[in-house]
Amino acid sequence: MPSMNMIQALNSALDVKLADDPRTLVFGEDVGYFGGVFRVTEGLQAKHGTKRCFDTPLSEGGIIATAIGMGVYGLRPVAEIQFADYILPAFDQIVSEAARLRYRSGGEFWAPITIRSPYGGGIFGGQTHSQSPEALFAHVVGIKTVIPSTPYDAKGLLIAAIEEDDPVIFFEPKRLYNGPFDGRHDQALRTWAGLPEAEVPEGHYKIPLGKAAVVREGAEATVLAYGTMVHVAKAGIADSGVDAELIDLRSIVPLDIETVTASVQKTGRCVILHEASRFGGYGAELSALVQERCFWMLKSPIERVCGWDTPYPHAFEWDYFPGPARLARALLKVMENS
Amino acid sequence: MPSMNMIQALNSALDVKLADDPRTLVFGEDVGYFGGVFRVTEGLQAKHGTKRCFDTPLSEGGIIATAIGMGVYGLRPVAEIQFADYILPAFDQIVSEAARLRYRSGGEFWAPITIRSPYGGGIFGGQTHSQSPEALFAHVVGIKTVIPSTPYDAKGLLIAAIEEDDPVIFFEPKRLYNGPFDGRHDQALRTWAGLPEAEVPEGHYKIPLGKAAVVREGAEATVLAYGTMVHVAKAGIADSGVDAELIDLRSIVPLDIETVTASVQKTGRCVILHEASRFGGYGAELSALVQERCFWMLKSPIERVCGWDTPYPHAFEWDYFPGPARLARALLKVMENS
Amino acid sequence: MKKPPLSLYIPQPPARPGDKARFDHLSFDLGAAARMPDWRTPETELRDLPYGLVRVLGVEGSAWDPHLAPEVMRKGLRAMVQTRLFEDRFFRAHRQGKVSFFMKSTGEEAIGVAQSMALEPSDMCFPTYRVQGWLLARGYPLEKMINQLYSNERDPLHGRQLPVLYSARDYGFYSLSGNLGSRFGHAVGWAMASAYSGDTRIALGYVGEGTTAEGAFHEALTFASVYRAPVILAVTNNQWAISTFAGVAGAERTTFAAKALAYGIPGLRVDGNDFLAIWSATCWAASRARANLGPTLIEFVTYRVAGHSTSDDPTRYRPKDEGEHWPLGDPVERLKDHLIAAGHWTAERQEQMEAELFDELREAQKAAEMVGSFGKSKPPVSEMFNDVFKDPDWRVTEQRRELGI
Amino acid sequence: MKKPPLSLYIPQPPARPGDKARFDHLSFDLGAAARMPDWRTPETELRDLPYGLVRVLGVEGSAWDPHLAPEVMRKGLRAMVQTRLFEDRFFRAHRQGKVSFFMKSTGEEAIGVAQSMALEPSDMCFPTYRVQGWLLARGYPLEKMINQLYSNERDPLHGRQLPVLYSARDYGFYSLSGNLGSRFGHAVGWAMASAYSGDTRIALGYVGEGTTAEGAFHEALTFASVYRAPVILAVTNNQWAISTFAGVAGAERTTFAAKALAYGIPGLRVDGNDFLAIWSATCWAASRARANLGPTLIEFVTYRVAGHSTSDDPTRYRPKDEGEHWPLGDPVERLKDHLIAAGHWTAERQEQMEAELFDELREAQKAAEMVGSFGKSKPPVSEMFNDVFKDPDWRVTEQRRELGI
Ligand SMILES: Cc1ncc(C[n+]2csc(CCOP(=O)(O)OP(=O)(O)O)c2C)c(N)n1
Ligand SMILES: Cc1ncc(C[n+]2csc(CCOP(=O)(O)OP(=O)(O)O)c2C)c(N)n1
Ligand SMILES: [Mg+2]
Ligand SMILES: [Mg+2]
Repeated sequence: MPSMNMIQALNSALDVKLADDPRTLVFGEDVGYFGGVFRVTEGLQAKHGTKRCFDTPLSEGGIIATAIGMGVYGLRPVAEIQFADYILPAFDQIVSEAARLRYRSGGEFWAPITIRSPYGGGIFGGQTHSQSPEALFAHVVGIKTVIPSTPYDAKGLLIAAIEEDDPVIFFEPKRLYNGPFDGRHDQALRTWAGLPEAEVPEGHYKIPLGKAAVVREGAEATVLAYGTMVHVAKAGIADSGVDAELIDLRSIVPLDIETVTASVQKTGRCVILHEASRFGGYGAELSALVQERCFWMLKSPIERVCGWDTPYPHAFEWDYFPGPARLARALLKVMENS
Repeated sequence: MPSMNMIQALNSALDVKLADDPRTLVFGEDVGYFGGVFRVTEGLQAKHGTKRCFDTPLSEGGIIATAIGMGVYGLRPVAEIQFADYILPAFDQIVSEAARLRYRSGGEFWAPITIRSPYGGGIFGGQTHSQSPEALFAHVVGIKTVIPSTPYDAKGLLIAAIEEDDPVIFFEPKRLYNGPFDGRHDQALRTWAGLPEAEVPEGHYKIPLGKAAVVREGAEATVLAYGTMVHVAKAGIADSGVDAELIDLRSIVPLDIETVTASVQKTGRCVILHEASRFGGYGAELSALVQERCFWMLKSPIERVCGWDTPYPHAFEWDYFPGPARLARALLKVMENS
Repeated sequence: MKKPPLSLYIPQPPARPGDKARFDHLSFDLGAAARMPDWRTPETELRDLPYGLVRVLGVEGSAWDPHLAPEVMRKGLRAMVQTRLFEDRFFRAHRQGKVSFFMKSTGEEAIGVAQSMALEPSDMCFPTYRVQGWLLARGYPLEKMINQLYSNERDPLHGRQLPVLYSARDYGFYSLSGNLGSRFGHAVGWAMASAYSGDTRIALGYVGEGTTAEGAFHEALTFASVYRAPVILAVTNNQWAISTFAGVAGAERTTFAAKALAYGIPGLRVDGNDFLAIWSATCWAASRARANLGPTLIEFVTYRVAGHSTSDDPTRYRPKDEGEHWPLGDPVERLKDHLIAAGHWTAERQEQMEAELFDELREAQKAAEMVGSFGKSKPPVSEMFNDVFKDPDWRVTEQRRELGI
Repeated sequence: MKKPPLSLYIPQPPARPGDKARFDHLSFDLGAAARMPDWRTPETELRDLPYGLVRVLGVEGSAWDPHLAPEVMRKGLRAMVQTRLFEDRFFRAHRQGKVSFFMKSTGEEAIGVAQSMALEPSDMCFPTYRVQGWLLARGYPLEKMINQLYSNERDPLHGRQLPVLYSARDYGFYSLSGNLGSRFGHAVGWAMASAYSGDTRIALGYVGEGTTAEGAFHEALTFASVYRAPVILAVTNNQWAISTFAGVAGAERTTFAAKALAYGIPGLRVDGNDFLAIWSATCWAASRARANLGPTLIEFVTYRVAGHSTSDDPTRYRPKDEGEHWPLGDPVERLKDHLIAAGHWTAERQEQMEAELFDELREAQKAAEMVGSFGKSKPPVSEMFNDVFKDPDWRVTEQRRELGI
């Protein structure tokens, strides 16, 4: 099986869908000839033609409105928003239109669109190339949100998202494009080459939305994470010495509540990890759900390890980024009550 | 002291500020000559002139961009968004600009703007005249969000918001404009007339942002609510027979964490009430915070009583709206473990 | 050099309650017949069109006359009258507490009706709430329409939407929503998809003149122009956006049709109370679209005779009699008079038709009321939980259970 | 009638890598001298202007010649050269790992510099990242600028912003951000506030041609037009938005200046590599603004000679030598040649000036490096927590404590 980094895996997913379904279209700012600023769509225009993969005007609202209209017609557009930070001009389109269309039209119309967007920090992108806005979407009824953590998952989840009849936000942790990153920023860069998660089949396969992965089994505590933080969690767990179970949510809506609940009921302790700022973040919902469903099994308070409640600060990347040391501390803290 | 309904109280706040500070401007769709679709700005143009209170183009993004530019110049604009459901076209302006300006400019520029918007359900407004999007703002660092529950609070909080040097979202529970509403939709309409919370001084006064009100003291459980839900909570508490403490948060950012924590530490039980859909709502953050800070005092799981995870459905207003019966049930549930 | 102080300009409508109604600020010359260039003409040679006014009724020998067969005009008249009667009836039904909310298009009926008829059944309209006539012209079942208004058990939208916010796929009528402007770009995307698919269907999108100020308007036009989408983009300029006069949307400076010039596409300014002019302009734009010549922006100049909705009282912000001074007359009367003058219609036949339509409406309302008017009947509560996603997720399933349904 | 199938049109640039560079799609006639109407002329009489091209340098007796004093032109030349040297230096500094990111305005220096000089010190500019020359022309301290680029301890923005995203209130330079377009409307609001206050200051807003597709562009123009805001709204059309040619922003259909027609305001299309034309157009628009005649939209036609940023490699999507075929030349060379030809400058003085500027820059860079380049020095970590709000709330206070600072 070929080894692919996450960019190649995503590219392969798009290539597979462009080849097998003429309803698939791929577009966005700079995605056509150039292949996208992160090269995810590289070669697709040359291979599938300018009408299948093309550049759009610099207008996120227009891109998503166009995608919705195409979806209503019967196509399956895959739109790229160049950075997740720039998805907000399209927020009304996503929330008031894509997410509500099926419901309000009594099931007559729907928008089977996929919105891909590079996401998250760790690349010194400063305030507007680093944000993690997933909580804003998780609260919106009617859209699904997917965040992969490996090349294998990225391809399988993206194909599933494209084939989904509901609108899907697909956030790609840009710090994982070229290799896993565990938050140890002072160590040598790693690539995906040779890692089992980078063994990606050439053809069509799917990973169903709403199924979490148990990345590491453990007995003493549960760590909930997604995207880049899955790798940070591995490092943090190792550092802590705690026998923690690590769950990669893979999609935050739908959430695999059963896997989450079963794990915390087993371990009795829970730490939630995300890059986004803490207050009102997705971790709050996870904390509330776990508390509601596992209250009597909880041996210590659920901990959240998150970005601080500040904008993403360029020079302070590693002061802001919730790294393995902070997770390890949180794990030791939840273990205090044993 | 005159008795005012919430519309009059808000009008009075604007009138006071227009009179005492030439930097105050009031604008939005239909707010000028007509006085706003809910009449909150009625008479202000006639009294203060067309340059102080005027109509804008139908463009929420433009309204907020304009307000920010004016704020940067040194004015204190108060912009109305006709319904909170229509704030999303301005979401990028609010999040990427208003909320981030002070931080990113090293404190050189800031946007002392107030964004008023009628909010919430209970008026058969259907999907797009009923929503409660506060959680989307609570997660955004750099903006404050205020939601009053009485005429007295509405005026004092609005004046405080206008005088604030940070951007403030001011959501006005439209179901409370003309009278308190406790969710008992089959009973006669009540007005504010004669109620103590409707005794509103004519002149200038402020209620500081970030100070919750303990509406009812109680020993057995804590109910956290804001806006219309404060009144629903009163009714639900009465129905339940539980001696619950009721806290009206008044501003959800900044949150009065001390009052919340002190109450739950005392009562050991907590129910959170809001109209917005549950998943990823503001209640999740409250639940997470209470759990983190009061874990060892909690006698039963924190409950959330919220709107369902569906869009706001026109004909099912009272099936959707979290009324006193649902709160009472939740209170009895948290009391099961005593 | 000492500079004079700046001052802020705030637009004001020509008349407020108590003032004499005035429309002399509208820059058109009713006598002048607009030229009708061949529809293949490149945009560079059409740049004067947005400043003229396309008219047929009342203009001797207008080049834009579509020369419609009398029965087509009679069908149009019928649908317009039906629309007016329908709206009057359900406006009253609101006062009787039978619907929770309602909106009328009085004075603007020609637009939805003529476009509905002039386009192909398989073309797709992305409407505003002000073109109910589209559905009536296409024979949408009255009773079903009323069930939607009543949010009753047979409401095709399952009680989820405010009255008037129809969705009718089989009638080429896209799902409405309260949010303004955000579906204009869907018309463009749909049209691009049709072009991509080698289909022959074109799209039509509507916004009110007030809504042209939304960013979504500009984005839709930009995409339409860049990809030459086969779409007609219509601005119904009815002079008012609730209480806000068109000047606050930019009408003091230029026409809405002139917004086409920003995108290098043709812009037509059309008498929106002239059934024949609307028809003709629609066909001209449709010909361009069908020939891969791209989008056309059409401004329909009309007047909102009624209040904005049942929640509005227009006498609070404009002269009570303003509508009577509207220079473009009434679309129903104008078409009727034209048919009568040409010997294709009579006052008696008009009366008879109105009576028929009245009875039909009354019957349909009765039938819908048998199901139930607003609050007397509603779809099963389980419909509140359906269609959030194609398949329900555990949240909705659990919450249904919590509600015991 | 059988209809022919539709087809989707996708714009393509005239040349890609390996092709012969071409600009013949640009619709201007370099010989034609644009007329210069009196700045008081009503907009209705200016509707041809967006299709012309305002030029001075190289046009015999252009009506737009601002007749600047030689020392003013020399000052402009100096600031442009300084900008170019500055940008070349810090582009290199990126390769040396001294800055995390950088952007150049090579070929476009005249715009920021001429406008910075032509407007009053108290006027306010709402910039893009492509007008660093504005700050240099106004004498912003070099070392401070470099400290921002280095995010070092003395960074005036306290390490919070990406390099180049300056903020400089005292230099009439508004806070930059990565988000495109979202500050264009702030220029309008600021200008309205100035007008409201009876002030004399006007505003200038910039966007790139790509960014004109954002809804925020339209909203800003709508508000500017409706309230006659004293603002100059500039589109710098440098032909590219990263890898996307201007055709995808609508340039295949019309000029960006023509977008003014949608709002009934004047639109000027100006040679953006012509220091004198920019100056003159700016003064013309400023005169209108200062006289309460409202906004002007100016398109500056220019060319982005460099890559989009340090993250970009333009040879991947356009001919390597495209810049050499750019018909409007180099703004620095053109002004220099003009000064020399007029006897106000010499090649020797140019050389000497460059050497001076070079030394100055080297000194400033050295001084900044004493503080520290990127990653070698940073502001105290407490700055991460400051200025979220005017006064910190408990979240930030607790989190600081958690981080132990
Ligand atoms: C995004 C958004 N903003 C505001 C509103 C509130 N609103 C409803 S209708 C209306 C006026 C619309 O005017 P216009 O576009 O001219 O259409 P008309 O009603 O005249 O047909 C307003 C402001 C809304 N529905 N959506
Ligand atoms: C809202 C938003 N969308 C996308 C981007 C990513 N982006 C940064 S610069 C750029 C191209 C800008 O082109 P243009 O407006 O022509 O300005 P130029 O760089 O040519 O000066 C893009 C797409 C962004 N910064 N902001
Ligand atoms: Mg209107
Ligand atoms: Mg550009």
